[in-house]
Amino acid sequence: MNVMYFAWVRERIGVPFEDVQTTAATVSELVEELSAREDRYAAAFADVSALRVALDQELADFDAPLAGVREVAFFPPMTGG
Amino acid sequence: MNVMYFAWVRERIGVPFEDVQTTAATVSELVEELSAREDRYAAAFADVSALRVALDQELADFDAPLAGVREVAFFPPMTGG
Amino acid sequence: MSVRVQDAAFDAGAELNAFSTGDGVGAIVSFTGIVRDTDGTLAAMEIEHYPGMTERAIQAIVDDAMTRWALQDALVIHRFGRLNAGAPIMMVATKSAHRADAFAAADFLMDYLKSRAPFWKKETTADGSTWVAAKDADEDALNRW
Amino acid sequence: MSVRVQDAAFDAGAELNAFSTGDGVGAIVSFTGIVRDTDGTLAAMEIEHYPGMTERAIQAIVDDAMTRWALQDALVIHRFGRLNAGAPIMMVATKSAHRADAFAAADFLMDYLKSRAPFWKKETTADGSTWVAAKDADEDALNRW
Repeated sequence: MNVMYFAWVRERIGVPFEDVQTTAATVSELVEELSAREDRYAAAFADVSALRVALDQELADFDAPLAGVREVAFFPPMTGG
Repeated sequence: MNVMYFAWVRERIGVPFEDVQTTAATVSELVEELSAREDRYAAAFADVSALRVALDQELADFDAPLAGVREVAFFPPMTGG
Repeated sequence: MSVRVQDAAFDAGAELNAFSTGDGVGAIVSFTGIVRDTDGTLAAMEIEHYPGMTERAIQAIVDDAMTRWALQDALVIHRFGRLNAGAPIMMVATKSAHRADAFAAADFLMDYLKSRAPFWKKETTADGSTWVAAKDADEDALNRW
Repeated sequence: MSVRVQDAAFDAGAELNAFSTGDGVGAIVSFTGIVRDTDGTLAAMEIEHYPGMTERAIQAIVDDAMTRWALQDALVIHRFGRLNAGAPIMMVATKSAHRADAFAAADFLMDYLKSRAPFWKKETTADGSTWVAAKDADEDALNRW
């Protein structure tokens, strides 16, 4: 599964994207799994209420299932316009 | 007193402006006075609810006093923009 | 702020660019009104106005907008005389630090210009000329503010 | 309709003029967002985006606007990369037979682009770089629609 990071999430984790092998059933489980790996993930995911997630380029909730998903992206609230 | 007419009011009365000598105390009295003069005025002022009036270039009501007023203008509701 | 009542054509894009400068400007909203040929029969549109009162009325509307919202500037251009279908009739632009002020002020300016600035439109088709009637909806729109 | 996500600068006035044509068009509303230097200390603004999702998200917002209002067309241009103070970041334009639709749709597009299109702004001053925080007011603005 391709996992992407943007803005300060990308800066904290240190890479813009990476391939992640996971059996996590939901976004929240993936966040827990990554946070347990290394401090940089734990730092980025410390407050998920400050984060947004997209599954295959569509905004989703953190309890959304990952079955069939090819691309997960984590980022802060958007500030375009 | 300079009396001006715009749009279809001007077309019905036949002149864009004219000098009117009047002792009318209000706009309504002026309208009555003009309407009594000739049919073209009566036709133009037949339905004053379809008209607007400005006194010295400010929108006013038909019961507004004419004392001190130098320019009266009659016209249909505006359609700018 | 700038208010122009003119018979000459204007270039809306050039006006927008000239207006869009200045320190601290973050948001610019523009409105352009075009002579609309609803069913392809319009030969021309004639716009009559009340010289003197027109400028005063527009200035009063702009002054009102400047007190209601945090604007850095406002621009109003309105043509009179004979216009062809597809030609710009008028333009309003507002600029502000923030988009909400720029949007609300431009919308307000349009509502008031439509019903409170002394312009009258006459449409000519093959069937003759008719004065455009004011719409109740335009008068009702003023109650939004 | 036209959606463009680009690093190149654009000319808002030229875009407005190119967009303002077409049969039956009566009303065009444009919004231009400018890199705002609030207190004269901004060295640059960097805009990051999510290629692929950005275009999809904007297209979905434009599609939504086209079903909600009677629009003849909509235009969205949004830049990414490094921008200087005073440069246009983005532009939205709508056109319709009637001004109410053009205004509402442009206002709606801005609210949704602000909070639902995947762009992130980073400001650099002499003190360093900071990511611009989303405002509660921007999220709240979505409830208007």
